[in-house]
Amino acid sequence: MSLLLEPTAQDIKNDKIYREMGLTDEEFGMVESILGRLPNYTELGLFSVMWSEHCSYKNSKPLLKKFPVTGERVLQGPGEGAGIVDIGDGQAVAFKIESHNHPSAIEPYQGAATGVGGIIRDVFSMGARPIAILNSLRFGELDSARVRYLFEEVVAGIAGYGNCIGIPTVGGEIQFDASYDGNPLVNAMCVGLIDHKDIQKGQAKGVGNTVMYVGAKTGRDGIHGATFASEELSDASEEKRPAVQVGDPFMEKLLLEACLELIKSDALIGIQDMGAAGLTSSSAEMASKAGSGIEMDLDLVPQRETGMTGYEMMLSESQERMLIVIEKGREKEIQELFHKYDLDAVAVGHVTDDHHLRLIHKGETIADVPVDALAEDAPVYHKPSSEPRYYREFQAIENTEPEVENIEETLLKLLKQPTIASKEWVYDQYDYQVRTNTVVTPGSDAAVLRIRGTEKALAMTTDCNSRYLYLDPETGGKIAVAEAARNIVCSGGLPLAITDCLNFGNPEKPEIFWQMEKAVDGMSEACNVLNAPVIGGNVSLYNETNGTAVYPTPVVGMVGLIENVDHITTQSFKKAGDLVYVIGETATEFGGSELQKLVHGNIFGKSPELDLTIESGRQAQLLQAIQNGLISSAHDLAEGGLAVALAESTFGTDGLGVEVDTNGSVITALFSETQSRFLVSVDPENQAAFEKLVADAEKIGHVTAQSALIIRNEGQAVVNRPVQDFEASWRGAIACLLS
Amino acid sequence: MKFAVIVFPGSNCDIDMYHAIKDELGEEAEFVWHDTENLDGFDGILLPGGFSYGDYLRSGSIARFSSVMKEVVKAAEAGKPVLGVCNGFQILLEAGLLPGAMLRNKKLKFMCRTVGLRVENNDTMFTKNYEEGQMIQIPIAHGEGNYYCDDKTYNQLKDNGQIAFTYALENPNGSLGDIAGITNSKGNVLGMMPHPERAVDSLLGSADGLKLFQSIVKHWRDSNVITA
Amino acid sequence: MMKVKIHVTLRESVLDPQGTAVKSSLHALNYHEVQDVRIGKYLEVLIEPTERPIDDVVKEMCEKLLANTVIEDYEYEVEEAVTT
Amino acid sequence: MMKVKIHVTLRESVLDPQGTAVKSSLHALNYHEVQDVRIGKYLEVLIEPTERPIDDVVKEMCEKLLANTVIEDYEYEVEEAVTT
Ligand SMILES: Nc1ncnc2c1ncn2[C@@H]1O[C@H](COP(=O)(O)OP(=O)(O)O)[C@@H](O)[C@H]1O
Ligand SMILES: [Mg+2]
Repeated sequence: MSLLLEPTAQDIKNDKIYREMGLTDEEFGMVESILGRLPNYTELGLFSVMWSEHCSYKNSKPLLKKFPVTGERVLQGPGEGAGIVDIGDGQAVAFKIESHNHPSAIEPYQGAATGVGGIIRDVFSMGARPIAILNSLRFGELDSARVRYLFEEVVAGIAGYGNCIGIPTVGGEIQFDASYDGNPLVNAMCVGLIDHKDIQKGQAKGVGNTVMYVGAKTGRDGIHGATFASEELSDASEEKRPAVQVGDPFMEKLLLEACLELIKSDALIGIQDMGAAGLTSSSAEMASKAGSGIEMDLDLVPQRETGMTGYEMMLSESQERMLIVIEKGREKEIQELFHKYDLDAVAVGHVTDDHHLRLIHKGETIADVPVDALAEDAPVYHKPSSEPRYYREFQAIENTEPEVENIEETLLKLLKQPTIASKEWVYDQYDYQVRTNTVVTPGSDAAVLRIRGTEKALAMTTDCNSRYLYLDPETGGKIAVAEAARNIVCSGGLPLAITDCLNFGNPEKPEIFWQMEKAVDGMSEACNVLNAPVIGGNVSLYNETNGTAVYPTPVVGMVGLIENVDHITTQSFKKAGDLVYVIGETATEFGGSELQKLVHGNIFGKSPELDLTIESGRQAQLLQAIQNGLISSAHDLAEGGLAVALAESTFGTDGLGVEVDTNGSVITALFSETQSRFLVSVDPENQAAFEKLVADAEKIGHVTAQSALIIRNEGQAVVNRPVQDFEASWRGAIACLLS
Repeated sequence: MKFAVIVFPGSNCDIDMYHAIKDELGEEAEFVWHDTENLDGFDGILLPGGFSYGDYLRSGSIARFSSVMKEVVKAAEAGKPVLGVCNGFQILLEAGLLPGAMLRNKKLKFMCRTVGLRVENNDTMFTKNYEEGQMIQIPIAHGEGNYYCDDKTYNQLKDNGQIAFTYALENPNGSLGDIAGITNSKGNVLGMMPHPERAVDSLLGSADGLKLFQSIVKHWRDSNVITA
Repeated sequence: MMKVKIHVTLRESVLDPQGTAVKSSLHALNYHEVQDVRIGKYLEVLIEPTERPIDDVVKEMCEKLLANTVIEDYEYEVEEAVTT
Repeated sequence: MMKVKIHVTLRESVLDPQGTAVKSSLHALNYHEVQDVRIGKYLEVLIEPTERPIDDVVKEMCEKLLANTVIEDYEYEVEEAVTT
């Protein structure tokens, strides 16, 4: 029936129908000259999704080139489903982060669930066994019913998918800020484990080899999801509701197990998941990467709905599907393998040598386009960039302390801020233990999973303080990488590499592009200095509602290697009598801090500074101290500064407290967010060795058996209260805001 | 002793069960696919947690029709130990091997955390290595663990000592009588929502679940010494 | 083709956590006129008739799989499906 | 007292993983006559009538809370509740 409605090639040109699909007049002209004729409706659909920002990175490619992407451990950099890093003994870790922001704004449960499903497929399409999921979330303040609904449903969607498929959700981060009110951010990261010999590539090699479709049937869901993700949200987004997909984690569990069995077969040539732009991107990219072509007969594509057109099938974003290329003649054994998991595997086409993607439907060729034009050769734009006025203004503001009357009350209030408060309400809903490898469960600086059969473990985290990035994207970008690395180091791990998700507003606005450019500069520099290359990532632009952009939010996902499970360290104090140290000096830095937000209701001024050389030196020293067995607990100082870190280290310890002395201005000492600082506790037995090894450490007090938080400044008691009071505020805050 | 770890489509704690038996308990374990039609070679049957058939319709409702379930019934009738954990418990309920049914957690949310259990009856083949009334720490992870049965059944469970474990400090899901795990009247089928297989290695927190598996082995050894 | 509409509801004696939660949410939204909410399942099953009486088939399916009669009741209606 | 019976069903083109799984299970149980299964929710809401027309109240509740209109449709009937 929709056949009747498809406009002719001439109509498309005359009525500029390509504009509705997100192509500009120039881009349409390019398509025309690539083909040497006018594209038909189906072909136009292929170009429109493949040239969308989401698939082609046309606006962000010039920036992504700045990232360091190589390193001695990097086995697979950006360009495949996930990046891969060597961890020794023939094993490697594969990971990637991806956004599902726009779908989650429309249908939060399914948007988040399918985001998780998609990133898992990226990882197992490399041949890796997914071992953990993390996320990074941003919502508006929890003061509106809509935001609370989005928050609750996104969390439920992540839990629903991850729990059912049986991959532990072990960590993440959440910030709440009004800039995300209408446009929440939902980024999901998946980490997998793989033997070097099993690494797969998404390539369609070998003329005549068979292209097979496996997994769920294709429906009309999510048509144009990729284009949708490349537009700003507006009230008209509601109209795009058919773009919402529903996830089926049960189907994906079967697909996962079947694909991991498949990679052991020498019949397999290439495998890629059908993510954004479904069948189009998977087929075009596999052919383009291999320098081959693909011909598919769409009548053979398993369909859930009747009367689907070629256009609809190619653009559908139905979930839980993979495209594989196998050696010709071995279809039957592959079918049997999938059949064991109650899945269909259907031969839908074959590999050709003419560099074209050719589609047959009902006996007719409905599309015939060069694959490179779709994939590699999409247009690239260098967008104009200009420094926003607010930045100059903020830079001119002197660093001052927010005014605070009662230190103790202020600490209690800070602990109740949803960004600082315990995220237990969230992670209680995640099965973070399934597959029984999770040594450090959510709540510490990084999650830690042991690697069975070895002495090793992996630490993983996601981080990004977007407030700093808003004030100063370059420094904020550095801080995001450095903070992730701090969390890894505090857990006893050596940072290996990062994956990133660049969440920004509309890149066509020069001020937004400037934010992107500066953020990427800062991140790149930090990655270089901290020796953590970028092995993959994702870009999500147009995160705006009715013209207002979210804060620049380049989320960093990092994985670190812990050489021996004995080195695993958490942030909680371990025993009374341990000495408490702060590593690193404290300056008056409140721009973008929790205290500034609390006191003024908004943020302004300069972000904290970061010296990457100092950062890297301290991280190395701390890691050495941990590996030498000198450290009982380690925690980085982040939002809320020293006071919050001290309180957090006493929580969940069953009765330990802490007593410390600080000097100088009390507000700076307790709440400043100066970077590159750590809070550690050390057994007195190790005092000499520790002090010798870590130069910048200052002893401020000790862990006590009495469950109280006692802070004296310049000899004056400023905080003296049972831990339980602080812990109750902190633990209950989010549940309280939701009820 | 040789255990079968039954794998349904959607099971996901199968691997945890397997490692608990092999690595921590030091006994034999084998994965057994849901379409298997013979469990003769196994001394104990383990139905692991997870989301068999996605937990669609009702948890456990579709899995109970797998061909292996006929064999599980046979094994239960023959007196072999049958342990269903979490989704495995739900399947045993749906299959009628244990009485009652599961409702959604009272707070309607999935819950993952470590909870305190009380060993109510240590005179079963699953609990003999515990003390009666002993408090143990075992993780839970479920969305439908709110056990329900009618009054008559509940009284029978109580009178026959079929309540093996109860939630000791807080009841996380609203289950009737704080029930965390029950046995059949013969005492050789145990269903429980908490995951003992997640509590076998102190590196991951608690090792309190190990005694449950050790009890099964002890029982099996004792009875086999007599018959041998 | 027949369309069978099946309602599966929790037995009256069984507490309905979901219904209770929805009721409180409705009250929180100021629908104080709501006295009670019970939540069940609604299934639409398309069946190609066979020799067996359709009532027998449907009842059997319900007893076996679609309802758990320990806690649930079911009801159904059969109607001619409108073919599109 | 009024009893409102509400059916919430997935929109037609929306994937119904649950229905699909139940359909395969019915096939495995040899009910090959089953062509399709769709699973939705069934709610019974008891309402004490107020001045506002009951239709307005029910529609509002459905749109706001009971159905997720992004992916679901709803239908309802109102009847006089039998008091027991
Ligand atoms: N921000 C980024 N940083 C580094 N690499 C990136 C970034 N964004 C995308 N990439 C890389 O570009 C490639 C294509 O990305 P994408 O289209 O998101 O993959 P997929 O096809 O799995 O969705 C991936 O290998 C990804 O790692
Ligand atoms: Mg931290």
